[in-house]
Order: sequence, then structure tokens, then C-alpha cells
Amino acid sequence: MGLTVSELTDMIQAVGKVIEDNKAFLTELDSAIGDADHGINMAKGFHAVKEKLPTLADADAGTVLKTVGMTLVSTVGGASGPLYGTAFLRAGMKIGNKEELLAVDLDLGLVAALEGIKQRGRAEPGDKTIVDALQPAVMALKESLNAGKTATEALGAAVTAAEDGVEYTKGIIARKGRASYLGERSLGHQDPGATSTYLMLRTMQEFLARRT
Amino acid sequence: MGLTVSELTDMIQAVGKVIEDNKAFLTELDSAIGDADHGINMAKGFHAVKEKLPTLADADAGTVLKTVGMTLVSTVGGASGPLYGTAFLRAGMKIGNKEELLAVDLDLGLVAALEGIKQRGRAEPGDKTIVDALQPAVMALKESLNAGKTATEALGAAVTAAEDGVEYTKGIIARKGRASYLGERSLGHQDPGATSTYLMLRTMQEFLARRT
Amino acid sequence: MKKLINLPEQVVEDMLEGMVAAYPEYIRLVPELNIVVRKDAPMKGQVGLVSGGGSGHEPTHGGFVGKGMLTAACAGDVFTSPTPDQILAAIKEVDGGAGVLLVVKNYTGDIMNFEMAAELAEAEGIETASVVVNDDVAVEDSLYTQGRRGIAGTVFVHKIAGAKAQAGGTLDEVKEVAEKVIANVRSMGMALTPCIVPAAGKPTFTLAEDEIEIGMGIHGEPGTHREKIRTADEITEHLTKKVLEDLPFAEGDEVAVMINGLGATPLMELFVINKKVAKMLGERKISVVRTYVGEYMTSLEMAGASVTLLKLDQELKELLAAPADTPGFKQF
Amino acid sequence: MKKLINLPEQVVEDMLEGMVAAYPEYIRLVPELNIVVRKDAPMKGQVGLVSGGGSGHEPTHGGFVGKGMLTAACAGDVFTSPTPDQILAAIKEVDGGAGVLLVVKNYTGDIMNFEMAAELAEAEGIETASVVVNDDVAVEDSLYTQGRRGIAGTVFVHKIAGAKAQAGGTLDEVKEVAEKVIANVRSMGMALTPCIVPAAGKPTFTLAEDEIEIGMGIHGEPGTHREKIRTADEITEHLTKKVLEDLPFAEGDEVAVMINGLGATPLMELFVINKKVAKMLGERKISVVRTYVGEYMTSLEMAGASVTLLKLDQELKELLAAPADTPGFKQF
Ligand SMILES: Nc1ncnc2c1ncn2[C@@H]1O[C@H](COP(=O)(O)OP(=O)(O)O)[C@@H](O)[C@H]1O
Ligand SMILES: Nc1ncnc2c1ncn2[C@@H]1O[C@H](COP(=O)(O)OP(=O)(O)O)[C@@H](O)[C@H]1O
Ligand SMILES: [Mg+2]
Ligand SMILES: [Mg+2]
Ligand SMILES: [Mg+2]
Ligand SMILES: [Mg+2]
Repeated sequence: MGLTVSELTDMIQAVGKVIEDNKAFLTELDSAIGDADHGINMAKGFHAVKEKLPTLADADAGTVLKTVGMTLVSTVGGASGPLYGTAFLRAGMKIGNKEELLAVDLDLGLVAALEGIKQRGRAEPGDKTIVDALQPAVMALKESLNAGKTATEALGAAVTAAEDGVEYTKGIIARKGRASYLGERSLGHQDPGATSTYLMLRTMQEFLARRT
Repeated sequence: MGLTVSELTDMIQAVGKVIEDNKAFLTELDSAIGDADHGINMAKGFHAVKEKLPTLADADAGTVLKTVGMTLVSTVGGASGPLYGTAFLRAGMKIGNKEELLAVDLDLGLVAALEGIKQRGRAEPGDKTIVDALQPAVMALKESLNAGKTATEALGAAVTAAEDGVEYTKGIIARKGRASYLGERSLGHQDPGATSTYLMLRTMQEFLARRT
Repeated sequence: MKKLINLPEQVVEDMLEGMVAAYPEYIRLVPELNIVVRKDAPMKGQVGLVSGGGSGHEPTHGGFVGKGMLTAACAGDVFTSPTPDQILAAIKEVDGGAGVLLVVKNYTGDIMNFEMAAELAEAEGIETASVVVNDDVAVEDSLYTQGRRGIAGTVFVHKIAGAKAQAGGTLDEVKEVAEKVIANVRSMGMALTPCIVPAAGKPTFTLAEDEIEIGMGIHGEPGTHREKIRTADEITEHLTKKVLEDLPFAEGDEVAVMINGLGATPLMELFVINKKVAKMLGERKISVVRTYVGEYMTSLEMAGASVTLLKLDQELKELLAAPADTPGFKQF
Repeated sequence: MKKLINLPEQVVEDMLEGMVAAYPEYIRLVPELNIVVRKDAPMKGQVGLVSGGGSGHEPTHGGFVGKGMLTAACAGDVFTSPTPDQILAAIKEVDGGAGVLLVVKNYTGDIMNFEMAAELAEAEGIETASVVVNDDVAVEDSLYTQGRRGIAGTVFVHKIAGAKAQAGGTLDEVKEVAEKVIANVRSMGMALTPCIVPAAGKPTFTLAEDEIEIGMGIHGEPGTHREKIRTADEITEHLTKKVLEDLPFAEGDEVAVMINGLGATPLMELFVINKKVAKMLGERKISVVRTYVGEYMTSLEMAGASVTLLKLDQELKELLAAPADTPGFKQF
């Protein structure tokens, strides 16, 4: 795919914009089974990222990702801050000082992000969290790449898997995060974090698709 | 008129019943320009009076009235407790140990009551208080009696004067009591205390009229 | 009306029993009479301090009974003055031979009931004196009217007169310092929502979702006027200016500040108000000696707040700084 | 939404500035970082106690910074955990060489942010330990879930661990006694009304005029179920029974009681609740050593209350009785 650092930066900005656009929606989802702040938290974080990215014009891909992670960690708070922060941090650490990203980096980065989130949050699939969108997405991506698909195609498969994952969260009882306090009352509601993960992946895919 | 102590007692009970029946109405009036408790306060007081009166079967008129006054003072609280309490106390003190009340006693008693209220509350006519109903009533009663009317007739004149007094309170700004804090906003509302005075006088008049 | 109560007629008794159950080391209850008395009262040779009024202003009054503040508090029904016999009983409970000061808020009902109680006490040979608190600048002050209401500034009277009594002041001295506080304290409040007297079951006024009531009393009485809601800074500026201009407070003055919540206002909002008050005082070179932020003089579940300023001299400063140990007001 | 605030995005800063303006003799603010630190921190050789969490629970957490309780508190946005860099900065502010105990409430966000901060502190050579408070019996306790929430019982952890640190306990000792409190404290709450996060502008749930929410959290999270309002005695009985059965508390136990208001509940109603709790404990021959009634762990302007019981042994009794002097919790 050959994504330059400048394109990576643009992609992250696009992700930020989608989060901003969905601030009310994500907050609404969180108000049903959480504390009504997921959109607010995430938008605040990506607002800080937006201010930060221009200062990284000369940085490598790993540094950009790690800085995004640090920025999220230090501005978002709540559960999503450490989780998404760790995700970007780990992706950045894995990818390292590259100037251009290939399909394999996408795979490596997302795998590292997923592992980071699972380690930080101790959630497993079925707990009604980010993991329920991200893990199937990562698996779908890997499978597609193994089957010889392009990065854009593979990410398309990941997006579909994430969307299914979001749908799946409606039917399960939360076992991690605030929603878990609701017990059975969490049934029927889609998970806000899984939803933001889906939105982020979809934006990345659209970005790649636009560019090809 | 020749009112026996037992009839006096019945009359007071009738007054209590009217207050009880108008509890919500008086409270409503007080909520417009006061603190929404005049009916509650008065009803509580007359409820205590109702329990107390049967213990006074053998007492004289003065004792009955003083006991009613003491009971009101010690159960009503607020502004109306000391005011109406003092009124009954003073009436009882003035009338003394009579076994039967005549028209002149009605006059003496009401004058003493008015004086007691004015002394206790330091209100003058035009302050939008009980005094605006009671003072014209007392004057009308005296005039009627001087003109040779019966007690029932004279009390009828007093009731009309009290009713006019209540009406009059709608057009004036309160200068005493809680309503005074409202300044001009007290305009247009009738005074709760003047209203309860009118109700009490009307009940007394109806009681006398029924009996003749 | 949604309240955590049992029968409305029983709410004052329930509350008082719950209060003494919570603080047996501070207070005791005189059964039937709804009087909260300091555990160790009467204190021989010490001036007793009795206050009271309608219930619904908690922690006022019962919560301020204890060392360095009130010796007894009489609880009337919700928003209704206590009765003379109640007050008389409280006077007798606390009389340690040095006389009793009655701290009364300037409401017709309170004035008359305390006055009758004082007459009864006199008849029984107990010396009493009274002071009347009237700190609410929202109400016009006039000789021809009832005058101003007593609101949150009353807490400073309790604190400072209480410290003076605790320090062994005579009845005259305690009364004098209470009057000094009254002469130097000013308050004004505003409400976001009305409150509901349990026995009435509905609010005395209603406010639209974007309306606030300025200068209302602590009994659900409507205020001076109604306006659209503005920012906390704007509202605070309005209240504080009225308070400042009234005494007036001037450059170089030393003051105590009380930001009082009316019942349903989160501490968060009271602190937001205090930030603005502190700024305004700083700009005017008025120095803040002590600040109290919290619920001191409430009005059931009313949302809103009042701002109180007390101008201090050396004596008031020292008495305000004295320790107090009561359920609702503690100071080392 | 009707609130006494300025910009929603600025409410936490405004609040903290108003708080330190009110209590300069107790606390200072670390600018930009929203950390409230005890005026005289770091105390050489004394274990530091850092807590924090989302804002909107005032006086928790900043109000409990002072002698005998917290050394620093990190304020997150409303109902949002503070961030690791904030917490790390607080740890550094209070580290007096004896290590720092982090008191965390059991929420995913808090846990992760404090954990990351602890990792960062370790990297900088500062010894930390953590305890996680999970007193809310409304939530089912299970190994496979997040477990229970930390609510009002946290205040007892602050008080008792704070007393131990103040008394010179080592990090291990302070941690151990904090864990003892956690093992012995249980709470449960209910709401009459929801609350509104300023930035969200609307409540997370709505309740009909005759409905209450049982077992809700302190962040506007819906509770275990909804029911028709009942009398205060019936509601209190339900909550207290759940709390009693959970530990379980038994005849002969000595306990501390906290009746906590959630923000908009008048003290009057909290005392009504306490009357019933005291009665229930008396019937079960559980003796009440101390009672705290007031707003300790709030949820913005939510109306409602929680009941907390802490089973005491000799050590906990002594530490609970130790003096504490903070803006929001004072005890002689
Ligand atoms: N342990 C966990 N592992 C993974 N994701 C989690 C975990 N806990 C919570 N989440 C995610 O975080 C989301 C909520 O984030 P947010 O509302 O920003 O934080 P908070 O719950 O602290 O308010 C949930 O919808 C869920 O997807
Ligand atoms: N100084 C006064 N003199 C005469 N009547 C008064 C005075 N102050 C108040 N009142 C009367 O008392 C009434 C209010 O009584 P109530 O509501 O029972 O007491 P409170 O005002 O203490 O709540 C007023 O409507 C007015 O008629
Ligand atoms: Mg959330
Ligand atoms: Mg009234
Ligand atoms: Mg009244
Ligand atoms: Mg949150």
C-alpha cells in the first residue's frame, strides 16, 4: 500500500473527524449502558491529537503513532483513554521508525493494538467491549491478507467483521466496563467502545480506498 | 343572645371544622404570597382544640376561651399561632368566669381579641394582615349593636365588613408578615390571615343564626 | 412530590430522632417538644444560646448544637416557627444561671413566638435577651415594614455568639457581639428550582426550564424577580454586588465569606460561585479571612445558592476562628 | 439542564479554583493538572495517600485532602477517570520517601489509569501500592466480571488509611489497613432523580414522578431495577437488609454507619433514613460506634441516598476515631 507518514497523519485526522462527528451518537450509546461520556471522552482526545499532529511533520510512523497514543492516554481519561492510548502506543512500538507503511505493517500494528487492549483491559471476546469489534477485525484482516487481498480489501473485510462484532454486542451481557454493572439490563444495547472501534476502522478503510 | 358554655364550645368546634374544610384553600392563598402553610398551621391548631374541648365540660366561658388560646399558641406556630392564640386568650381574660354570654360579651371579646392581635403583631390597618378583616368587623359589630341590632344581626354586619376587608387586602401591598418581602408582587392577592378571620366570623354568625 | 419520608406529619419527629441517633455524643432530644439540646447542658455559669425556627433548613438549627455554637435548638414544623412553650422549655434546659440569649430570624412568626417565650421565661425568673437577624439584602429595609429576612448570615451569629458564650462572656457581652455580627453581615440568594413542603405536596412557585428566581427567601417564598438563567459568573456578580453595596463593604475590609447551598445544589456549583466571589473581592482589595462553602441554611430540596459576607474586626476574627464542634459545623 | 456553571468544558477547573480559593490553609492546586494537594505535602517519611476519579462526586475527592486523610486528589473530568500523567504528577507531589498508596474505586477506567500511573512511578523509582474499593452490593460480585463498584464506602478507606499514614504507618501497614476496611465495608444506594453531566446536557435515565431507581451507581448509571416509590422506612429497610446480608453483619458486631446523600437530597431526608437504620441495627443487636450523615460521595445533583456499614475491630475503631482536618471531613 505504501502509506507515507504524511498520509498516515491525514488518516489519523480523518479518524479524529469521524469521532468528532459521532460524539453525540457515541455518548448516546454510552448513556444507555454506561455514563454518557464515551463520545465526549474520545472527541476530547482526538481534538488534542489534532493539535498535536502538525508538530510531528518530520517524525517517523512509529513516533507519530506513539505520540497519538500518549496524547490519548493523557487527555481522554476513563476506560477508553488507556485502552485506545495503549493501542496506538503498542502499534507505534511494533512498527518503529518506518517512513512508509505496507500492508504487513497494518497487520502488525493492529495485532499489537489488540494485544495491548486485551492486556490493559483484561477483556476477552464476549465481554461486550472494544475487543468484540477489534479481534474479529484483526482476524479478518489477517485472513484476507493471507488470501492475497490488498490492504484496502483486507481492511474492508476487517470493517465488515467489526460491524458484525458491534451487532454481536447487542445480544450479550457485559462482563467488563461500566455496562457490566447492569447485568441483564445491558442486553439489547450495542457497546459504545466496539462502535467507536468500528467507526475508526471504517474511516481508515475509506481513507485507503479514496487514495487508491 | 344567651350563649351557654356548651354552645360556645359547639361554636368553636364549628369554627374548627370550617378551618379544616378550608385547609387547602388557605394554604393555597399562602402559597401565592407566603410560605404555603397557613391552612396547615390553623388546621393543626384547631385539631388540637377539638381534642381539648371535651375536657372542659365544666369550665366557664373565660376558661374555655383561654384554653383555646393556649392550645393555639402551643400547637400552631408561625405567625398565626401567637396571633390567634393571643386573640382567644385576651377574649377569655376579658370575658372571665361567665356561664352565659350576651351580645355585650361578644363585643368585649372581639375588641380584646383585636387589641391583642395588634399588640402582638404590631400591624395596623392597611398592612395586609388579619387586622384588615378584624378591625372593620369589630367596628361594624359595635355600630350595629349601638343601633340596637341583635347579636346575630350585628355579627352579620361584622361578617360583611370582614369580607370587604379581605377584598381590600387584594389591592394593597403587604407591610407585615412574610408577604411584605414580596413588595409589589403581593398586589392582587388576598391575605390568607384576613381570609381565615373572615371564615371564622362567618361561621360564628351562621352558628348564631342557626340557633335563633 | 418525591421525597424520602414517611408520613408528612411525622417528618420533623423522624428527622430529629435520626439526628440524635446519629450524634448521641453531641446532642439529646427532649421528647414530644422537638428540642435538640447540647448533651452537657445546662453548663453552670455559661450563657445559654437558644435558636430555632421552622424545620427544613438543616443543618440549621439542630445541627449547630454543640461546643462553641448553640446550646439548644427548637424545631418547628417545616417552615413554621416553633411555639412559645417549646422555646420556653429549651430556655429552661440550657439555663445555667448566666442567662439565655435567643437568636431569632426576622420573621413575624419567629419574632412573636420567641417574644412570648421570653415573657414566659421572665415570669419564671430566667433572664433572657434576644437578637434578631436580618441579613437578606434582597428585601427592602424599611421602618414601616417587617424589615429584612434572616437567612444564611444567621450561621455566623450562631458561630460567633456561641464562641463568646463558650469563652465565658456575660449575657450582655454575648448579646453585644451577636448584634455586631448582625450589623456587619449581609446575604442574598437565588433559586433554580422551588421546594415542596411535605404537608403541602406541591411547590409554592414554579420556574420554567430557563428561569431563575432572584432574591427568594428560604421558605419557598417568591423572590424579588424572575429572569432567564445566565452563567454562574453573571449570577454571582449580581448577588455579590448587591451584598457589597449594601453595607457597604470597602477596600481594605477583612471579611468572612459563606457560599451557601439551598439543598439541591452540588458542591461543584458552589465552588464555581466561590471562584467568582473570591475574584470580585480580590479586585476590590477586600481580603478574605475565611471561607465557608456548603449547605448551612437550606430550604428543603431547593436548588440555588446564597452569598454571605461578614465584615470582621479583631474581636469577630478571633471569635470566628475559635473552635466549634457540632454535628453540622466543625472547626479546629 | 439548569446549573450554576459557566462553560461545561470549564466546570472542573472553575470548581477546583473555587475550592482552593476557599481553603488555602488546607490545600493547593497544581495548575493545569487538576490536582489538589495537601498544603504541607510532601511530608517527609510519611506515606502519601493519593486518590481521585471523575469529578462530580464532591466533596470526594479534593474535599478530603488534609490532615489525617488524603495527601492529594486527582480530578478527572465529570465522571471520567483522571489520566496517568495527572496521577503520576500527584504521586510525585506527595512522595515523602515512604511510598505512596493509591486508593482506587473499582471502575475499569480508574483501574487502568491508576495502573499506568503506578507503572510510570515505578519507572521513576517511587514505590507505590494500590487498593481497589468495591463496596457496592447492588452489583453482583463475580470473578468473571469487573466486580463491584466503589461508592460511598471509599470515604471510610480514605479516613482510616489516612489516619494510619498520619500516625506514621509504613506503606505496607497503610495498605493492609485499607484492605481491611475494604473487606469490611458494604454499601447500597437508590435514586429519586437522575443527574445531568454538564457536557452531555441531559440525564442518562429518566424516572417517572412515582418511580425510583434501586442500586444505581454514582455516575448516572442505571441501577439494578426500578420500582414505585415507597416510604423512606421501606426503602431503607430494603437497602440496609441487602447491605447487612452481604458481609454478613451479625449480632454483636460493632459498626460505623454512613448515610450518604447523592447531591440533591436534603439532610432532613437523610436523618429520616438514619432513624430507620439505627432502629434496624438496634433490633439486630449490632452496635453503632459512629454515624456519619451528609453528602460525602455525591453524583452531581442526583436526589437519592446510600447506606454504608463498616464492621469495626479495635484497630479500625481507633483509626476511625482519630482526628481528621480536611475541608470536607472534620473530626476532633
Ligand atoms: N476492560 C475493558 N476492555 C476493553 N474495553 C473496555 C473495557 N472496559 C470498558 N471498555 C470499553 O470502553 C467503553 C467505554 O468507554 P468510556 O465511556 O470512554 O469510558 P468509561 O466507561 O470510563 O466512561 C465501553 O463501551 C467498552 O467498549
Ligand atoms: N404582624 C402581623 N399582624 C397581624 N397579622 C399578621 C402579621 N403577620 C402575619 N400576619 C397574618 O398571618 C398570616 C400568615 O399566617 P401563617 O401562614 O400561619 O404564618 P407564617 O407567615 O409564619 O407562615 C398572614 O396572612 C397575615 O394575615
Ligand atoms: Mg463512559
Ligand atoms: Mg405561612
Ligand atoms: Mg410558615
Ligand atoms: Mg466515564
